[in-house]
Parts: sequence; C-alpha cells; structure tokens
Amino acid sequence: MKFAARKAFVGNTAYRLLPLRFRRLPWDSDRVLITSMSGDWLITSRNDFERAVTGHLDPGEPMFADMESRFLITADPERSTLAPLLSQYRTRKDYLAEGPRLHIFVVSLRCHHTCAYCQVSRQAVGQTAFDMTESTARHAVDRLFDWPAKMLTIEFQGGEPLLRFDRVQQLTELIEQRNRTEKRTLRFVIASTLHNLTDEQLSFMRDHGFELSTSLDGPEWLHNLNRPRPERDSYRRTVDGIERCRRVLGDDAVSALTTLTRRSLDVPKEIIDEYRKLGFHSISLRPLSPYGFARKTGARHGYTIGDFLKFYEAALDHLLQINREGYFLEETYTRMLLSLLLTPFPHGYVDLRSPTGAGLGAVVYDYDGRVYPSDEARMLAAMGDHSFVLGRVEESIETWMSSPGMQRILGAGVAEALPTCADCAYVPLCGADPIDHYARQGDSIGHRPTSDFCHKQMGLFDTLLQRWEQGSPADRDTLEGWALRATCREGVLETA
Amino acid sequence: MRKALTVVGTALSAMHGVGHASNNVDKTSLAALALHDSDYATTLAAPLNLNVRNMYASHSSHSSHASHASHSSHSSGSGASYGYTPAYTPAYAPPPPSTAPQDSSGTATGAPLISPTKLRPSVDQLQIMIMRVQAALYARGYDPGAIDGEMSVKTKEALRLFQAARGLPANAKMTTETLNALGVALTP
Amino acid sequence: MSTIEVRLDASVFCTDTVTKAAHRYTDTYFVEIKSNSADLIVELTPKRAGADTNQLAERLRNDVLDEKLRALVRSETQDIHALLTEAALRQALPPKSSQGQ
Amino acid sequence: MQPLEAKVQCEQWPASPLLKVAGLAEFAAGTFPPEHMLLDLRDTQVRAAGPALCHLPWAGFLTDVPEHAPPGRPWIAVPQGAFKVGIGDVVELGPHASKMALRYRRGSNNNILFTTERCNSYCLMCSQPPREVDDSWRVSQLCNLIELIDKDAPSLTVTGGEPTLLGKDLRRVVLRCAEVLPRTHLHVLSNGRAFEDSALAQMFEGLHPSLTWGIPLYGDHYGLHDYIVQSAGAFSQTVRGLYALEAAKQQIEVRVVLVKPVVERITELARFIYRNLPFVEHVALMGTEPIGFARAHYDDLWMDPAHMAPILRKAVDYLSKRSIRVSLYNLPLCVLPEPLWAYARKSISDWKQRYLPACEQCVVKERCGGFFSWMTDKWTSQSVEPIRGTSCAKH
Repeated sequence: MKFAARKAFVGNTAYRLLPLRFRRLPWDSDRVLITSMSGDWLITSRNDFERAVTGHLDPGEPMFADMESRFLITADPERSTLAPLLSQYRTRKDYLAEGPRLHIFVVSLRCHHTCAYCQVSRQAVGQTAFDMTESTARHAVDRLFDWPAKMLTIEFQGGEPLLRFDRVQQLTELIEQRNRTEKRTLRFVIASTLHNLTDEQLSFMRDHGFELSTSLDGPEWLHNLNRPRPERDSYRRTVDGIERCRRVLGDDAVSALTTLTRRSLDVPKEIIDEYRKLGFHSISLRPLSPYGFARKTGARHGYTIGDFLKFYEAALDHLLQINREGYFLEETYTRMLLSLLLTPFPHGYVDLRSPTGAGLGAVVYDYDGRVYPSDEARMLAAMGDHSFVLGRVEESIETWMSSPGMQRILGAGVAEALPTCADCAYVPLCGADPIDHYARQGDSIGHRPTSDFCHKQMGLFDTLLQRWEQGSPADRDTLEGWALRATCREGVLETA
Repeated sequence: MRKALTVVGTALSAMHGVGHASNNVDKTSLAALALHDSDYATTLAAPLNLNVRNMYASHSSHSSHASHASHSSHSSGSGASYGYTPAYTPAYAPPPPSTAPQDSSGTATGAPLISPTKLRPSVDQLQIMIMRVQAALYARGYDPGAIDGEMSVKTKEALRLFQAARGLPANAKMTTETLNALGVALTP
Repeated sequence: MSTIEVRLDASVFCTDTVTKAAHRYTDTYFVEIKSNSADLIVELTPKRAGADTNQLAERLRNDVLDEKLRALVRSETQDIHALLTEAALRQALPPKSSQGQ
Repeated sequence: MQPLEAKVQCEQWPASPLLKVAGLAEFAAGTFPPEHMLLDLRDTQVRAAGPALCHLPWAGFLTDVPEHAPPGRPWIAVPQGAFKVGIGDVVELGPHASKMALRYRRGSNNNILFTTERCNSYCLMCSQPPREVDDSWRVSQLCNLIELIDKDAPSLTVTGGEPTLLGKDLRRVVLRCAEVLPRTHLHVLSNGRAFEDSALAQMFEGLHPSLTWGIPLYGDHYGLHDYIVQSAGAFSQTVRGLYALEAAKQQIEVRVVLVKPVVERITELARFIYRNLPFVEHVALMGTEPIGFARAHYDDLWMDPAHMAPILRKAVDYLSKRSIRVSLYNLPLCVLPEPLWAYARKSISDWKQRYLPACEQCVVKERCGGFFSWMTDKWTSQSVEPIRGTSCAKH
C-alpha cells in the first residue's frame, strides 16, 4: 500500500507565531486569554502559552492544532493557508470600504424637556432660530448621496424632531425622490420622546417605514425625575407614545434607551422589570457620557465606571434570570460585545470601531449646516470647542475628510496603534474613541490606565468572558442566543 | 468620492504598524503566503436566501412519475424548488464500453444529441401529432381506438370527453390548451 | 503613604519590559523606576488612601513576566503583522496612489 | 443489491448507444424523438395500442417476447433476474457485446453523472478507488445522456473520481444540464482542490440555476486533512477553493466522513467552518462506507458510531444553532441519541441499502436509512438493536 502515516503530513518547517495578544484571566491568574489579530480566541494555561511562544509545542498535541486553527501559530507555509485569517480580518473591517452608513440629521435643537444631564444642548420650544433651514436640508441631502455606501441609515434627531416634523417629512421625501435614481437601500429612524405625536405623523412614519427610538429610563418615578417637565407627565406621555406607535407601526418598530443616572444605579431590577412589563425584548443600558449638560452637572449626576460595572453585573444577573424564566430580553451593548466574541461577523455599531466610526461610519448634519463626525463632536462644539467640526453642508465631502478635525480623529483613531491598546488582548474586539478621550482627558490619544472608556470596555469584556466560561448551560445558551441574533442594527443606540 | 476614501486609506496606514522588512528566509515564505492568500480573502457572510431554498429539508419520497403530463414545453418552468435529497456517494463507476463511442453526435463540438430540426421523412408530422394525442388519451384511460394517426370518430369522441372533463370547450380539436392538458408538446 | 518597592534582576528583564508593566499601575500609583548595575527597581506609591495593595508586588512581577512574553511575541510577529493587515485590506481599500475622482 | 449492468439478448443492435425507454406518455409528450427511444413492449397499454405505433422509427424495442417486435427491427430482451429497466429509464448499449447498462433510473434518489475515474486525492476511506486512465470520452457521452433524462428529474449527482479534473469540460457538462434540465438540481461532488485556480471557479458563476458543490473538509488544520486525503497541500488548496467558489457565488455543502481521527476533532471542525466558512449552506456528516480503501484501514478509521454520539451531538448543535444546516448520513437511528434523529437522512442509495434481521422488530425502521448492503459485523455498531418505542412524537 502506498499510504503514508500521519507524521508524514506534519510539514517540513518549525511553526511560527502569528500576531497575537494575551491577557491573564482576572479570575484565574494561571490561565490566559489569547486573541488572534482578527479576534478569534483561545483560553489556555499560562504554562502552555509560554511553551507555545518559546517554540516548544509538539505538532502532535491538540494545543498545536487548536492554536493553528485559530491562526495564533502557523506551520509549514507550503501547506498552510492564511486565507481564513485574512477573511476574518477583512470581515471585521468591512465597513471601511463603504464609508459612512449612519447619517444623522438634526432638524431642531428645541425640546420640551429640561433634563439636567441632557447630552444635547437643547433650546426652549419657541426658539425657531434653532431649526434646520430648507436650504441646509437640501444641501445635506446632496451630500448624503455623495457617499458611496449602498445602505444608508437616515436618523432624525433633535432636540425633539417632532417639533419640526415638516422638515423631517421634506427631508424624507427629498431623499426618497433622489433615491429613485440612486437605488440605495434606505432605512429611516427617528429619535423622539414620542410626546405630542399626531396621527398624521404616525401615518407618515408608517408609510415610509420608520423605526422609532425613544428614551425610557425605567419606572415612572425614575423617568420623571430624570426627565422633568412642568406637568411631571413625561413617563405617561412616552409610554402612551410607545403604545400608539406599536399599534400603527408594529411591535418591533419602537426601541428604547435607558440613560443611567446616579439614581438608576441603585435599581437595576426595577429598570429591567419596567421594560419587561412594557413588552420590550431589548434594553439598552447606557452610562452617562461626559457631554452636553451632563458634564456641567457632573458632580450631582456623576458616578465612576466602577459604580457602573457593579450595576451592570447586577443587571446582567437579573436579565439572565428573566431569560431563564422564558422571557427573551437582551441588552443591546452586551449582545454586540458577545457577537464579537462568538461570531466572525462585524457589527453595525459605530461607537466601537477601529478605525473609529467617527466620520468613517457616521456623519452628523447639524441644524445650522455644520457637519460633525459624531454626536459627541457636536456636543463639544455646542460647548464652544470646535476641534472636530468637519465643515459645512455646502462644502464637498472631500473637504470634510481632509479637515483638521478629521485628521485629528484619524491620528488617534486606530486602536491597534494606540499605546497600551496595541498590546491588549481585547483590542481586536474593541474600538478607538478619540473624541471621547479628548472630551474626558483633553487628548484624543488618551492615557489608558486612567481612561473611563478603557475601564468600561475591559470590565465588560472580562465580565462577559467569565460568564461565558463559567456560566451554567442555560445562561451560556442565553448569552449565545443574544450573540447569534443576526440583526445588525446600526447607530440607533446613540440617540434620544 | 474615491478621493475621500483614499484619504481614509492613507490615514489607515497607521494600522500597518511600525514593522520594518526583514530578510529572514522563513518570514519571506510567510510573506509570500500572505500575499498569495490575499487573493482569496473574502468578506464573510451567512448564506444568502437562507430561508428561500428548501433543498435539504425534504427527504420524503419522490413523485411516482405516474403522469408525465408536465413534460410540455409550454409548462411554465418556474424553477420552483424540488424536494431533494443530497446524495451520499457515487453509486458506481460506469465502465467504458468496449470501444469508446465514435458517434458523431457526441464529439467534442458539443452538438446536441437531439436536434430540434431533425426531419422525419417516413411519417407525416400531423399524423404523428394525432398519434401522440391518441397515446396520451389512451394513457389517461380514454379509448381513442387504435393509435394510428387517424382522427377517427372514436378519437374525436375520446378527445371531447377529455375536454369536457377538464372544463375545456368540447370541440374535439387539438387546441393548444388541450394539448397542454394532455402533456403533448407542439414541437418535440 | 507607604511606598512599595519591587526589585527585578536587570540581567533577566530589560528596562522597556519593566516600564511597560509599571505603566499599567499609573492609575492608582505614582510610579518611579530606578536602576543600579544589578537591579531595576520599581517604586509604587498609592495616589489615594485605600488603594488595593494586596499582593501588589506579586501582581507587578507577574505583569513583568507577561510583558517579557509580549516582547518575545512582538519581535517574532511585528513584520508579519503589518504585512497581514495590508494583505487582508488590499482589495478592500482603494489603492493609495489613486488620486483621481 | 442490484447489479446495474447485465448481458442481454438482442437482435440488430440499435445504432445509437444511449436510449430512453418509452411508454405511451413518453411518446405523447414528444420530448424525445422515437429515434432515441426503445419502445417498451412489455407494457400492456403499449401492446394494446396497435401496430401503427410500432411503425414509428423507434431505435428498437424492449420486450420479453422477441416475437412481439416487428420483424426486421432491433429488439432487446432483459433476462429475468437482471436489473429492472422501466419506462423513463435511460440505458446504454455496449457497441458489440450484448451488454446493457442503466445510466438513469426514473424516480431514483441517486442518479449520477459519472465524470471520470481519475482523482488527485487518495483518501484513506475512498469507497471507490481511483484509476489513472484516460476516460475523457465520458464528457460527450454525459452530454448525450443529459438530453435523455426526464425534464422533471429532481436532482442529479455529478461525481467521479474528481470531476474538476475535467477542467473546462466540467463547465460544458454543467452548462448542458442548465440548458436541457434547468429544473433539475445539480449536486457536484468534488474535493475542491482545483478551484485554487480562481479562474476555474469563476467559470461557474451564474452558469446553472440550482447547483450545489459538495466539498469534503476533514480537519481544522492541514495535518489532519492532508493525512486523510493522503495528499500534502490538499487542505490549503481546498480551503482556497472554497473561498474561490464563494467569490463565484456558488452554493456550497461541506462533507465530512466520520472516521476516527476526524471525529476526534469534529467540534473543532464545526467551529472552523462557522468562523471561516459561514457561507456554507449545509454540512453533511457521513458514516463510513465499509468498502474500497476503508477496509484496509479499519484500525485507523473505525469508531463505533454509538461512541461518537456525544461529540457528534455537540457539533450538530453548534452548527444548527448558527443556521448552518446539518445532516447525518449512513447512520442508523438506533446508534444515535434521539435528539439527533431529526438530522438523520435516509441517505444510502436504494440499490445498495438493506436492513438487518434485527430491524424487523424496530418501530422506526421506515424512518431509518438502514445499512450499506456490504456492511460486515466488524463495521457494525455494537449498539444496533430494534427501537421498541420512542419517547416523543416530534414528527
């Protein structure tokens, strides 16, 4: 017989390391997480890992195959292929080729609320000078179609966009008209409190397939405390709005975001139970960002990332409990992080990308015709810091891309090249947020050991990895179920 | 627009790190491998139309082929999905005939075996059509008399009965819709 | 507040490795690195009261070992990392030379 | 098991070697000209139809009673006990010897287009060892066969040997199927190595409306795969080929034969497929066929399916949770845990399938694919036993 034994197929050269990063597990310092450049990963003992790095693995041992098939090492180049690794990497960076898909139109800064932590620099209801003009709207639509993305998400924001719904209608119609020749795939989203929603507005939204994103901070007392109106009826108005939207647009058409204030951190269960009570299957628990009015009132409303992570663990426990009871309820940011750990696919979320999603994944067209790479950049400008203005709607997108603001972003926008991040095992799953670092630390590159962004990400990744590794089969199923849900919803989190 | 993305591309050179070329032989072969494999790099996605096709779900019995009425070239051939069992192994290797065929219709020119324009000098076209109608009627349990290519009284009566049963005008004529219902193609 | 001093054998660990490991402690400690002929000395002084000093020296020593391993990985993979990135994105990104519309 | 080739009695060998067996419906439909058909005089309706039918220019007649054939016309008699030939089937006649082979069987679940005996791999468990022969004549023969196959045949399997060794000629065969049998699903079994040449893969883009490539992958790293197919470099070629096929927008099935070394890493293979080849539409996990080379490698390959059940279940769960369809072939239900029954297919071709005596008392025999007819005790699971009752009635 001319058959050869297994060792004849080992190859002719010693193995080599491929780019990899590792992290000692915080809950077990004898083991490490190893990640490949594309984010595939393996948990193993530190001893075995050290053997691997120092060239002592034997081709016959399972660890060798495990590392080879995850592209942490490679053996004989004559017999290997790196096509899977390159495909994984390209898939994760897929959004680069297309340019921004999320386009935020700020139709008015006016709002009826007076939220202390407001992330938008809201204006009183009567101040029509803070509305987008028709001329600005037309220019913004022209620019929208200058981008090459085949899928465009158009998100209307404020302030309260319902206060200038005529402009929302006009923009929608202009965009759809233009799209008859452009043939892009369009998605319309509106971020609103849903107060004072008229039937006419609802039927327009239905006819144009709008998705709605609103804010619901938890039970009535908490929501009304967070979102004051003179009538103290913010909660009731929002819940009424949600129900009316569901009746007209369907159950899935409305999603809600929770902004977490200091008060929220004590009541994770109540907040989650409120969402379950209202029939939501998705919740977004969002820590306060250091922008807008939130920064000015930081002392009163602020809390540390450590506080947030404690809240998060309690919230996750409760969510898992609810899922064990048979009610599907996911947390959207968790789902996104888990999908990075457990699937090869990219996510649509613009705030966790490297290169950064600011300007590369999203563009904001402000009411006054200024253009920003992200909502955060707009907040900074509202506070007088114009570091990240890209330009005006009358200018070309090429001008925006070569603006000093964009250069500043790109210079600090690749996580893999940032100090400390470059060595972090989570960096293939993480993102760069130069504007956030600029806002918090005064420097777009930032200092990782004191970075809130970094603490939050590391804390969440560690928590989820540990839950995944040590969780009960039922909880693993739940977490996996969130990750595998194929939906890639883009940007809706960063609204309202 | 290309230009705008080019700006992005240039900025992304930061991603390429601070590596510098090395003359290590092993690295060179790995570099060649990476370059070669970049031709195969694909953006990974789940299969398209995951829920459209149903080829694998059905592994029930196949139709009995009791009727071949659908063989008409006029049938709408929508390409609808068929129940389909993925086959497991090659059934067998058909051995070569003792000499390779020299049939001119099967040469590498790819000339079709069945030529649609082939003439049949021995039998009249209409007669054959009537025979086929008779055969179809017979196969369906009607009695057209002998299958002889004559539009006989019996054949007409059988045709009328068939047409009536199908809700077609019972005129004993070989209309296109009657032929379709019988599974008789106008042109073979 | 008390300063914790960790001595590392300079013939085993290089300054770069030790610096990288010590940098991770800069959120809660003031960090100073000194050297004499035989040792590299890391001094960690808590910035605030109540800092977690439990097994601090041991943690730092582990981190230094990890940094050393990282340096090893880096030296072997740095070139290929750049190359793979470029290979993966070669067709996804527009050619850098193209300047036309 | 039925032989598919037999000596037949005949007179005046018909000129055309490939012939379709015709009854009244075939004649009525007019899809195939009489010159390429054998009129089946064994059929009572045909015999009752009258002499005019026989005067048509049939290639010949199929009969048990030679006197039924019109004088002076070719006829063929299939002896009792030979394989069954029915209306709609396509047979091939050897040019000189009195031999007839079945090339297409109407209603069979496993009609094949056999492309070549040659192969570029040499798999440890190959059920049909390749031969290094020049059989390029098969291409034109296949193109002719395709024209005589029923237009509503649900599926055909293109196999070998290694079909891609035909190079551009494989495209010709597929194209002919697309033209002549546009509603017939085509399943091409290939090791995919040749598609390392992306240009070859590109030739199939948009060529056929319903084509699936069945490509084997035996490991998550080259050491394992190359060993199983006994070819250094095969893994990288196949993986590149899979990407090239995906780039050419082809539907892909991954096929895995469950031999011991492969089963030992089956969950890792499942993970590899999902992480790197998520565009794969179907994964077939197949019990070993105890024939061909497999018999010589019993010690290296055999693993009792009952022992692989737990790990198999993990792999199946993993893939199906991720929307990749999974099927289990060639594994009788009694060796599988009940949750896996839903994935088990009756995969063994009708002509080489059988049940064991124990199966007679089994309540799920009808749903079970049974055994290969050449199964021996050595290759039979210790766990084979009749199922007396099922715990649930899922189906």
